Amino acid sequence: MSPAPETQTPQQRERATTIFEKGAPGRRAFRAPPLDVPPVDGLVPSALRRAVPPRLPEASEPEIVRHYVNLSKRNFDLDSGFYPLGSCTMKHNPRLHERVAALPGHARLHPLQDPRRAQGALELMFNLQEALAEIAGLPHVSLQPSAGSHGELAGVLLTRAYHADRGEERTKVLTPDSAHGTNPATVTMAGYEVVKVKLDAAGGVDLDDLRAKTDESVACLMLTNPSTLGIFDPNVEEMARIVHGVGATLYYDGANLNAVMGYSRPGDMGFDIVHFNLHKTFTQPHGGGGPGAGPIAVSDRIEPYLPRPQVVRKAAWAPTGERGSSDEAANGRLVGGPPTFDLDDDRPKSIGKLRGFQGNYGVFVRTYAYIRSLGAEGLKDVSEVAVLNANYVLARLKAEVGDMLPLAFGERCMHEFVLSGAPMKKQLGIRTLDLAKRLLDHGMHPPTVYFPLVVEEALLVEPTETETRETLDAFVDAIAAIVQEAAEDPEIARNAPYGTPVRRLDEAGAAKRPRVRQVLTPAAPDGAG
Amino acid sequence: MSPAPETQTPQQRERATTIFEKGAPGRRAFRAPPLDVPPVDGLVPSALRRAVPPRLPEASEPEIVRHYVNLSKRNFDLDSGFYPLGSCTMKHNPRLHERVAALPGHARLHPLQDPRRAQGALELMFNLQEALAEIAGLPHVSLQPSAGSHGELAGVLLTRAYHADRGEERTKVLTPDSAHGTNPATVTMAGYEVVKVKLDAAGGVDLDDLRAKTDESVACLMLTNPSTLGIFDPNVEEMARIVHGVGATLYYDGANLNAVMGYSRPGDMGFDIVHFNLHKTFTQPHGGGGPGAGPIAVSDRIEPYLPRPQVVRKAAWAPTGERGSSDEAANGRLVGGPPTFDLDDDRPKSIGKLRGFQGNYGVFVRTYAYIRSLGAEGLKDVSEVAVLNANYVLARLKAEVGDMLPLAFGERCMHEFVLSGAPMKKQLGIRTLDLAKRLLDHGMHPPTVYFPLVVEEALLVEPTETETRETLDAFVDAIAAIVQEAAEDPEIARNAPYGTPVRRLDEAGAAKRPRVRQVLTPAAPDGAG
Amino acid sequence: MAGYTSVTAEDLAHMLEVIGAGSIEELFDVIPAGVRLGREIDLPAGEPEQAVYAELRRLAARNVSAEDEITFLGAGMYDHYVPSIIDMLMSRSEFLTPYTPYQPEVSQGGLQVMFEYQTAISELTGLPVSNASVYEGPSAVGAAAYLAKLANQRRRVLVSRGVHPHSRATLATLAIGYGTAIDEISLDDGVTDLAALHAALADDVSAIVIQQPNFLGAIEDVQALAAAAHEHGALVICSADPLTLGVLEAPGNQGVDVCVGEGQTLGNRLDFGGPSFGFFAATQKHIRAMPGRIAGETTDADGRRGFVLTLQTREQHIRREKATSNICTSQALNALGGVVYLSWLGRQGIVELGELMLQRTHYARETLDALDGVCKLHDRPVVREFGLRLDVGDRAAVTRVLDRCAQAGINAGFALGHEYEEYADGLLVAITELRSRADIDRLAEVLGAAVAAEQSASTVSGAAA
Amino acid sequence: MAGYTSVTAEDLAHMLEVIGAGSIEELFDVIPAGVRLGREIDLPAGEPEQAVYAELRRLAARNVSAEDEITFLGAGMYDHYVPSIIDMLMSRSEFLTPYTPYQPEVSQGGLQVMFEYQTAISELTGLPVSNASVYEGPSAVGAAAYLAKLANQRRRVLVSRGVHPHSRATLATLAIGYGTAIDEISLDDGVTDLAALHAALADDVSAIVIQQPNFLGAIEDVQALAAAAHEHGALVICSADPLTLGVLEAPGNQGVDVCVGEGQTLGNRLDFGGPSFGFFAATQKHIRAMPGRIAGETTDADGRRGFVLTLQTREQHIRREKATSNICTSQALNALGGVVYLSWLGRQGIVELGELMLQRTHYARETLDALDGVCKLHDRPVVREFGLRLDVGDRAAVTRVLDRCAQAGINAGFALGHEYEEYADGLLVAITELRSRADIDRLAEVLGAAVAAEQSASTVSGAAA
Ligand SMILES: Cc1ncc(COP(=O)(O)O)c(C=O)c1O
Ligand SMILES: Cc1ncc(COP(=O)(O)O)c(C=O)c1O
Repeated sequence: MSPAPETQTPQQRERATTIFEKGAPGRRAFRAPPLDVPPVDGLVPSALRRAVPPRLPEASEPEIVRHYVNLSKRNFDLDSGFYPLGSCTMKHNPRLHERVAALPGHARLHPLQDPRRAQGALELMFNLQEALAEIAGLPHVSLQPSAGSHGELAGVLLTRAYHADRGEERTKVLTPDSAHGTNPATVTMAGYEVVKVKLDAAGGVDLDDLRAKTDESVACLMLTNPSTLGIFDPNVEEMARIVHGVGATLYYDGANLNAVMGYSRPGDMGFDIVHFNLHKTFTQPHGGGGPGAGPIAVSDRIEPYLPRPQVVRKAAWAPTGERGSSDEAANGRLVGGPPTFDLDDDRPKSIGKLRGFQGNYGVFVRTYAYIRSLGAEGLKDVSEVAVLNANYVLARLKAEVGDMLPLAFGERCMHEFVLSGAPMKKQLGIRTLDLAKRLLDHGMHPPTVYFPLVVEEALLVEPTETETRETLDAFVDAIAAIVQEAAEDPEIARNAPYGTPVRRLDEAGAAKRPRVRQVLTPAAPDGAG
Repeated sequence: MSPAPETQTPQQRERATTIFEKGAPGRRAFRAPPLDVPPVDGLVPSALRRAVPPRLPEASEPEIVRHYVNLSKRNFDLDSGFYPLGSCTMKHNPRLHERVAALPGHARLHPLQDPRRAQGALELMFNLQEALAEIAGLPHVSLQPSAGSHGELAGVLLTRAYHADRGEERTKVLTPDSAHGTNPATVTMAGYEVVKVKLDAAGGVDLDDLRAKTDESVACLMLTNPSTLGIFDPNVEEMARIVHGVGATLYYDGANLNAVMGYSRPGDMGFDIVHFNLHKTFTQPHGGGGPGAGPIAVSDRIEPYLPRPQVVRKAAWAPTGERGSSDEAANGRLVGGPPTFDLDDDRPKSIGKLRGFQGNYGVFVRTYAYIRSLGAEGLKDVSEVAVLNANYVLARLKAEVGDMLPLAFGERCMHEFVLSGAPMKKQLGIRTLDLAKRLLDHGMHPPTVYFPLVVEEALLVEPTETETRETLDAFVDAIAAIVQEAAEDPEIARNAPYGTPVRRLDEAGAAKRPRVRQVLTPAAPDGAG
Repeated sequence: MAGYTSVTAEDLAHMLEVIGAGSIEELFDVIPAGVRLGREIDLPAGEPEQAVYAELRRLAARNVSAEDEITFLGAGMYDHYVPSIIDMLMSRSEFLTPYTPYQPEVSQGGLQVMFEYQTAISELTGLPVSNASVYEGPSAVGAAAYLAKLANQRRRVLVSRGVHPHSRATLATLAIGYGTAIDEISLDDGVTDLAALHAALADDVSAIVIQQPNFLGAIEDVQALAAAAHEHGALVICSADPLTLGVLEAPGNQGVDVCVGEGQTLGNRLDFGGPSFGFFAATQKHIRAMPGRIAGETTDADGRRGFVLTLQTREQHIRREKATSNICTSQALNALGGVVYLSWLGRQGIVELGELMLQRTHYARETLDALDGVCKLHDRPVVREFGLRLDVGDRAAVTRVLDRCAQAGINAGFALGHEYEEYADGLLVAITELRSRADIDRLAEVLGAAVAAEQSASTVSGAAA
Repeated sequence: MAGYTSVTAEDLAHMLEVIGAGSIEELFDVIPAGVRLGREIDLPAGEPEQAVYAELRRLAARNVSAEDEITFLGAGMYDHYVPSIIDMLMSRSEFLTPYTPYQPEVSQGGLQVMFEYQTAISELTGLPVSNASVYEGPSAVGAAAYLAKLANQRRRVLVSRGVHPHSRATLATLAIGYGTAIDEISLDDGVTDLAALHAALADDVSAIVIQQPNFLGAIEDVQALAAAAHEHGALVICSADPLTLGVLEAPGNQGVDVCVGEGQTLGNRLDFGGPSFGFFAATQKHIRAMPGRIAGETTDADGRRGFVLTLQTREQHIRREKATSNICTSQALNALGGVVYLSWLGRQGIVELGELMLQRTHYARETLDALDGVCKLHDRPVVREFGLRLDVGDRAAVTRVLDRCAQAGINAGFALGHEYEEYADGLLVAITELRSRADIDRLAEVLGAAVAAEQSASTVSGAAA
């Protein structure tokens, strides 16, 4: 049922070609500045000099622009439509954030600029640390981790350092079955053994199983709360008691923080370490898979081990130029008064560095702008509306297609919820995947599918707070229409999508014979032709 | 043959709704800064106060962004594909120009800023005047006109002022049949009678007809050279002689300047007045129909009448603060040395002002960046490649479909050419319009159709210099394929396009019962609900 | 190959062969020797992107922009905050790079934007018909007077001196073309002198032109002025600041036949004066005499809702010398900025913003009026701008006062003496939502000091003389 | 309703009714009293866009950026010109706002960009397999050593002291986790000491880590170092500056098994250190042990060419604790900037740019070496960065010299004393295409004066003591 040749869209007509297949020998966009120094030969010994120049594209600027603009049009994006990708918090990305992040004072600031001449950046980072500490309910923050899973790794390494400092050798980390894949993967990379904890009938952690598996060999329990099922675990206090009882740490995967701001804080729940996904809760654009940032907040006992450097505020600076020269003269060019913020690298118990420099500052600028825009009231509103929207969609779907797509656990949800497509598969013969693909023809991005693994034919729906009721209704109507359509003719969904540039791709074949780069035609050593 | 319902694209499925039909009462994006002064009632007498607040949209920022982003996707644009719209010079728009135009020093500069504190802007305008004068071959430039037709109006009014100053009353302006519609329209607005001049067999101006119609009552001849037929009129010198012989002026419509830079200049051809279309030859993005700019260049005898103000360079500034205070103190805050450029409003014979302030400065910034990027060599290259590309497409089309779409005049062309779809219409039963619509399914914008009027079923093709040979070939292949397809089944083209968001719109109906605005539901005086 | 072209040696050889030409130069043989340049263009060589960027940055740095000082300069263009979604949308290729929507199937985006823009302008002005934009404010006044001439064939227009000097100058320039005489109506305590208008009105008057608020910031009694004009069958043309129409009555409800104006205040940058856009709205009866593009609603072959350029028989490309205007390329992109801004501001916002301007402007006016050597130019109600008199003497003295303020980082406003001999000592001060109370208090401090300094300086030199 | 939500009173009532709840609070009832915040979040109230913009501008103005001074600061990130097409493409909604391409039918743009990026990185590094990006440079080194561990299960890694200090620190931090010991190999006259490497190598060594060019700017003889490592079956990990690979031999042709590095120099902004991207390329045999996303080519149901995420069985969302890495969200948008930059630079450009850096860097090095009190740190060939020694004494003295330069508007570079006790008097100077000969001459002037001033100051105080 693919569209008739003459009625295909231009995108469907045109074969995908890469930038390496475009252009022609000798074409170019870049023009080099003139050589303004006396040229010298053989600055690189020929043994070290590259023989064959890299075969990069040769294209004019108009070709490059058109190529990538057209590629962009083969993407679905959040600015164009509903994107209820569960666990990813696809909320509106304000353009103000792009504007302020692009200010040259932020965007062209070198990471090794003398702190006395980067006071604006350090002030911003310091203020952000304070704000995140208040939001997490934990006093100390490191902004360094580059994403959530990087934050997780930091958290487990902090746990290791904490125990090591107390002469303890622990070998296991507990993760519930509903945990995101990065949790167990992180545990392995950090050199611990993963111990899975079962879920109870309500979708929460099975306390008995937790008790049974918790002993002195356990270093940490990693928990997401609300969980990836969209359920807030009511037993969190008891879990904390159990885990802390054996001297282990409690790690909070902050990917779902969007559900509870203003209501409950990880610190209040008894967690020792938290990571934030700034690209989720704090609306850093997702960029097709990053960049993000995964700052961590920790309790006092973990603080000594935080990565270095930390941004600190100090009373005053000792001028480097003794001999009573003026602050200005002593500290070099200063802007906006004497410096008060600094980078503290002198942290003897620190786990060290997780990456270069001070973290993804450009992401911090956006997050800071977001927190300043919303304020306390706005952040609470975020969670309230996120939960309201999720429950509204859930309630409507129950009424419309509850029999085919039942809620996996419980009655209500927090900011997201998981449906099971098992009945639909059995009775209508279409899988969750088919439903997802058909949604594409309705101009919407499908929810997360087949995660969490504990639910058969899972559909994880997270509407977020920035969507309107009309959009939520349109989503429910689309799902209902697809289920209805499938009842009449399941083939339509099974072969969907139709209007997209390409349709159902052969993923198995791609993995069997991986073609992960374009094979380029060999070139003459002189690089010509 | 419209796409089957289930295989339609999301765009085709979704009904167009306006921003006024979206949102809901009480929704908003803007938040007002807090009132920081003591509030006072009744500052506007109730008689003058608006009773019913304007019923503007009520929508959140995410709704607004998504609405307009999706609207943008219903446009075809130059960054996405070939756009050979004849007479419009749809060349690549470098993004560097957008970057530099957005620099706050340019973008947030107030037009009435004291010239001593706007030296950068005045220097840029002065340099641009000089550059355009050199390119036109005429010594004096006014940047003021807002677009080409505005420049035409300026030109004819200058002609009127010139003759009036010499006590002459003239009543007619000559325009060839191939002239763009703005030429005769301008003549009428300027209070002259339009006299049409015939074309000769070669598509040039018929010299005998010109001689016959040229007498003391003629104020001006408006000419486009190369003409809208893409033909350089070889008799331009003789025309100048004829027109100047009766004391009339010769006006050059610069829309086609892209064809001759570095080879011939309007001044060299004997023209007195020229307008530039900065949005054509100098690549200001077309913005869906503007903004543009239409600066004019004139000869010495026309100079006294140029609009005011003019940007001038002066030796030095008389400090406004006499009493020997420093330049700085005297002239207020100065940046980058003492001022040397000024706005000269003292022009007794000037025709006055054509618009507010100094013209479309933002366009000047882009044009200046373009001229600096290309330089003399680059500008000549522009015209050479523009003419090369046009002749290449012409030659290939002759070979492929010459019998169905013959060239209207001559053998070769300058930067553009006109084909006639008459044979195709007669033999295949599809019109130029059908060909154009079917091209949309090939992902290309059609050439200009049904202009110039002197050619039956006209197709005016202007590839521009920034297109690659591959793109030109793809265009020719598409035309050939459509003609071929029509030979087998003309219905396909007659019903085209298919892949576009909408298909063949009812223009007649739109004009019969014009609906030029959304009718909004009446609102309570308090503006609520 | 330089700049943005892409013809390689191979391309060139192949293309010339297909064309059947020996060289590119040969393609230019048609140009007679007598009109050839015969040398290279005399301009500097092209430069790489980084160098051009550096040069344009150097020039930008030589300007003192609204980012570099606290500015109260208005007089026709105003430093309002431009929300970031506007840059983002205006810079999208799909809006930035197409041309006039001649092919509606692939131009629905631009066409619907025009339709929405027209709806917003109609709503703001209270007039049923709006076009899709004209160049800018002052030339829109000239275009409106041309519409009046086409409508009633009369050849005299009365213009209030409260109309922006650039609008009056532009009208005068264009009117010479279409043969309309211009007479000015004086002001009385800041607003158009109704008596003078009555006296000047006669049955040969094609139209009157007024501005709301007028150039001195005062709110005109449009109703009364319109009524007077209509008695003589003259059309009423009003140039309005659209951003004040959340708090000021819609001109269309006050008898205005044609409402035009400068659109810069609607989400467009200052850009040293352009590009922005002009709006043009009128009563139903003038729909077929409007200048410029107009988008209209219709349906497609499958019955889908769609939009097209309509009533094109008014336009130059169809009607040529009989067209209602010569305008072709206009300001579509800037008008997009305008309608996005109005959507962002929204129904409540345009009232709230108007109210904020009213309050702060009132506060500023009273605060400055209280300074020694400074007093109000008039006592009329104002929205966001007002006139002052500085007791320092001539226009040069006012300029020196402004220079002193500039050195303190304050741009105190526009010296009225540039345009009005009768207000040689006048200063026009504008307040937007970007000027806080603190900014206003700082202005008072700096202006007060500057006036005092100028006064003492002149008495000194006076004594010396 | 605050910020970016849109629930009106009507919406709320309707939605609660459908849900069957009495209030929003009720939806949070599941949260036990004991873990509730029980107060409002203690943060300032939200502010309008214009106020937030003003605040972020204030902070930006407190930084001295590469736009405010002539900077020669490098040491891992470099002030190269970022062409405007990159901002434009990276800010397009279609690239900016989607997430990881889980639905390939509507993600072909992002997926093809990854495929093109992988092709470009493979070509630059001379290695057949590249992933779609990792976080950034130093953590990429840590990830490479983890791959080595997975590959040969050995638990010792040798790291040259020529490797960026941040990379060495990050490797040490991560290696503790996966239980690998780290030993450093010293430098000999600016490059890795081959003899020391030979001495340290044994059959328990999992991998050696080197950097090209190294932190002191010197070009390493990668071939020789790699050969030594391979004798003991150790993997060779090279952290390379991709922008130098137009003039330096491809690591893949020199025996390197895994080539990683910092991608900032490829069209990414400085951003005070991030976000940028790290690249990760390896030999074919490691393809199934790679971390992160990898795009692969395939076909669709109608036989069209298309792209998908492939080899996902390596990844955490499938393999969980058995995954080859825990990385999930990476740096897709920055990698887009990278491949666009490489396309813009092009095949000829990357050589021309490399040549320009070589020549200017050589000129700068010789010019500065000629100054009194200044000499080269080493005499090895360099590409765009080099080390100097300042004869002024301790690290504090060097800082004072840099402060003097800063006052003259010059950022003279990175004080090596921060990271190397042995180079307490060291200065690292970087040259990009944005630093002209005139800039370099100005640096010489300013640095020379600053060193002289520091020398005389210290002799004075020395005398005084
Ligand atoms: C529940 C959960 N935990 C952890 C992560 C990992 O975060 P990141 O992708 O930022 O590394 C994610 C996001 O994918 C997540 O949804
Ligand atoms: C030949 C010709 N003359 C004049 C014009 C009018 O120029 P503008 O649209 O800038 O007013 C055009 C452009 O449409 C044109 O092609």
